[in-house]
Amino acid sequence: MLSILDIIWVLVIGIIVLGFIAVSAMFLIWWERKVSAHIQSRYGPMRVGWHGVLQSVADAVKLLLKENIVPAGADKLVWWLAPFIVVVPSVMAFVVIPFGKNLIVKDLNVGALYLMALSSVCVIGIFMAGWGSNNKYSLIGGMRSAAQIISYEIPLILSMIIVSMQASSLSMQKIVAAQAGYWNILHPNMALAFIVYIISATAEVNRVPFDIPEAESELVAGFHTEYSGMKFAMFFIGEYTNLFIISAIAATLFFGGWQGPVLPGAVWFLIKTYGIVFVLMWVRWTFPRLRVDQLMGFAWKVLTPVSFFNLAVTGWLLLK
Amino acid sequence: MVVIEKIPGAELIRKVPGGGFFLTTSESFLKWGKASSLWPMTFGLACCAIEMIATGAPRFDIDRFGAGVFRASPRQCDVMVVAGTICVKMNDCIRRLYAQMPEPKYVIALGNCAISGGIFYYDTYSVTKGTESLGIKVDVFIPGCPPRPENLLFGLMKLQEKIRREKDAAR
Amino acid sequence: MDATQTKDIYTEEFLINMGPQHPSTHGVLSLELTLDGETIVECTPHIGYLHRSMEKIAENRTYTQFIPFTDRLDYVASMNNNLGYVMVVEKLLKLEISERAKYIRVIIAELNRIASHLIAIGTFAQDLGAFATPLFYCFREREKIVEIFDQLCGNRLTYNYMRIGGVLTDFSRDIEEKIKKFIKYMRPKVDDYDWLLTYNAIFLARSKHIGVLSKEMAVNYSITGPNLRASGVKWDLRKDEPYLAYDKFEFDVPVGKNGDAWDRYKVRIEEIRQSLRIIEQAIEALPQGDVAVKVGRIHKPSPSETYFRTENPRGELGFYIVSDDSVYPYRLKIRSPSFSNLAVLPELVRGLKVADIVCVLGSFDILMGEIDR
Amino acid sequence: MRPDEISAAIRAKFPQVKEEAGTNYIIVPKESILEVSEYIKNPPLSFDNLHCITGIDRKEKIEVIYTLYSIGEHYGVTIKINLTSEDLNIASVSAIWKSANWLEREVYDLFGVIFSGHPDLRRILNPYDWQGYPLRKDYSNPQLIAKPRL
Repeated sequence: MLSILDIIWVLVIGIIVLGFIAVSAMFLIWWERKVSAHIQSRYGPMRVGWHGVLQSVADAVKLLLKENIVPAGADKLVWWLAPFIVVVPSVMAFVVIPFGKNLIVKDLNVGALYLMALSSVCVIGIFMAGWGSNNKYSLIGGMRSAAQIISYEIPLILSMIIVSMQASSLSMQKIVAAQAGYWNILHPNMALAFIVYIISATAEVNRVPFDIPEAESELVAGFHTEYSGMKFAMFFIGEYTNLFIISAIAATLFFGGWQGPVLPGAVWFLIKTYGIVFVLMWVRWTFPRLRVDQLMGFAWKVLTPVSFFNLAVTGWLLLK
Repeated sequence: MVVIEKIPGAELIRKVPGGGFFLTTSESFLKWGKASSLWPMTFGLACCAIEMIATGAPRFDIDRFGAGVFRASPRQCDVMVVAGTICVKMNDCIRRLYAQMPEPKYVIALGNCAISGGIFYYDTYSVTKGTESLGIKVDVFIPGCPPRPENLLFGLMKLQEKIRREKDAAR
Repeated sequence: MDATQTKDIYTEEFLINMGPQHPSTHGVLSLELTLDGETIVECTPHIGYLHRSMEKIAENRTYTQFIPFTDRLDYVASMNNNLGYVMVVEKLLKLEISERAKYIRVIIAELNRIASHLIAIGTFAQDLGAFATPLFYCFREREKIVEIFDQLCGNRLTYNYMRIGGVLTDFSRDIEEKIKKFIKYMRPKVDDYDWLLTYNAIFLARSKHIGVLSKEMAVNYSITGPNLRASGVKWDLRKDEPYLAYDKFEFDVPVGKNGDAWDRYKVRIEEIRQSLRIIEQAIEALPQGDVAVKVGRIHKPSPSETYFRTENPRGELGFYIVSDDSVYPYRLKIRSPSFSNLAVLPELVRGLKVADIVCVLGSFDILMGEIDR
Repeated sequence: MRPDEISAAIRAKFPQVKEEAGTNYIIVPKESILEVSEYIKNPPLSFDNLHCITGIDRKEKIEVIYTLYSIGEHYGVTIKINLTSEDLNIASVSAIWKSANWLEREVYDLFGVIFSGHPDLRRILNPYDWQGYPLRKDYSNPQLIAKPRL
């Protein structure tokens, strides 16, 4: 039986997580704009708050006030649900992210599996957005996204499995604990798994060079072409939360999670996560985009065989 | 009292002591948000488009004012910068783009051509004489052929000022 | 619509309108694409969304009054347009200009060629999805050129600097220094682009062997400029039919091998290097003297017709001018390079992916201002 | 080859072709444009590049001017065809030079010259439902406000 205390506890946790997500997404959007600006020898937002820190707040307020246009031929229900389905899995993923030794919502014993399962739900939302919009650009974007995310799921999962094998557990905390003193990234096979992971993860969150579902120069805005106002903002929040999640998973699986000297665990965790986020941003503002067939070819012809090979090697190393 | 009036119970809040203060403060906060985040549409018609890109580029950097997010989809834009000559063949297209933008939306007419036809006023059979002749209400006119990026930045600031002083309930 | 009907699945081609408002149609071009999945079956360009009837205007302006309008043809390379127009009028009037004016025109035209190629490279990279960074780098460099032009004639984009019989103003000492400084600044930057883009694996994968334009096809379609040279035809008016003082300078004509998108990009990069060489030589050898022949503002050539073409950054810009016994041209035909360059697009993109059409279009570096005129 | 030699070579082959007085432009009767084109496209003259097609409204007639160049041989020629206002039909050369496709469409759009045999003769610059041919001297339109002349 759930006691009243449990319910309050769940609510508190929920509010904390949601608050963190909102703040983190806003911070990441601002940070992305600043990083891109400095890469492009500009300043970026400067006028609202110190170096424009409040820019995302202003954007959020603006988007809240925008009219919510529903396209005439839209599949209403699908169209309405899509942004939620994009956002909800990324919120749910926070459940198993270990921010610190005790700072985790629930250390599920199938944590890694749970994350793998969640990461593929997002594509349904994107495809719904593409289908429901009654816009050809959106449809192409949705199709591309489905193809892309399903292909990159396999190397992504395989590289996560390698880590689980090493730690002989699917629990996120146990994986972190297994890396005490010696991060996974320092093993050569793990380093390879990390590279595969980070490439596939970039594809999972549709960032350059794998941003073909929204490919601005081809598809105008891809699957969210028809979305305005807060619905569009939800896609944005979903995108940046996903970015945070994949970086957090990378930090947990390969960089020893919250472990580190002197500073508290949560700080270490955030430093590592934002470090990876920064690298992803750096990549985004440097590289051109791949074409859809090259992208699929890369997933099936390079990443998947490499991860299978890596899996075999890791298995052999463990049994040796 | 534009946006707040729409909230049910605004009248009730006003009756509470300090409620009026709360309403005006939130109103100006919302206006601040609106003014500080004007996303323009990627919509270059002619010569002025190059100056519009130059305004986004390093030396002038329109992103400092929060207006650097050039969205290609009209659904996600706040301000349509009509940058260049409007030709007869383009008329319907511009009207439709304007209609596709969600409220609140603003229009900046960048350059003489977008204001009145500019140097293409006389002797041409295919140039529309300005944005307003299409029935689109323009918020800020920026003259010049083409206007310098500084002018566009100034125009943007004027638009921000206008939004902060806005009283028109339709917006 | 032809549909292939098998037992219970059937597929259908679908139509998609790209433009006139689209981030990568370089202005107001509209492409009607028939797609089979992601593959392009048919592409029909619709142009004329920026048809400003320049040729009609020309018939009602004096020869001098039309110079500002040429700025707005190819608004990225205004100086080169100015040059093309004043040279055809000078040919009509049989006017000889001073040596110094010739050199100044060469320097200015080459500077603007660099500015124009920078935009071409930047937008091409943008089309390939390298979002904003290369474009903004290119604009940063272009800003230096614009600054020089700004000082020279007081405008940033539409210069109206060339005059019938010479140029508007002489160089001040300061400008020569600035140009020299710019050459020093620009050389390493071009190498930077090689690092950032030219040999980037993704960039190569996207642009190599895409939109291959064969030699014969290029000539048959009357493609000119860097696009023609990328197909392996060594044809540059500056070398083959030298005008102004181009025969006095040493420079190479970069030529591509395959005629694909990457070659067209690479030719532009090389042309920036060659233009820097030309400017360097010209500024060293800049002769003294007047910059303009004293001619009135009103010209009244005898009835005749003339065609003259110059090498613009986008190809050969030709003016066919017909005079009668008035102060207005009877007819002015503008043969714009982009117009012919774009005509080949439907042939090239058939069978490619949607992403490639953007790449091919970007590599042609078209500009709607001069296509629609 | 100099312009006069080219002109002479073409006139030697086709007696109906004339040379314009004072220039080296050759005037081709409109019936023989196809055969002349066919001849000069191939060697020995090999004008492989149709550079430009210009229309001129001379009030009583419309001139169509073809500017041709040879990339390999570095020379050019200008062909003129006179059309009377009653009969604006002319054979299309778009099968010989691909570049003629759009250039002819443009002349059709602005002057109303009809190129028979053209694969896709539609307006190109003006909207498809446009009335009239704007570059003719007698064209008028309510949009067209004349600038006060000197």
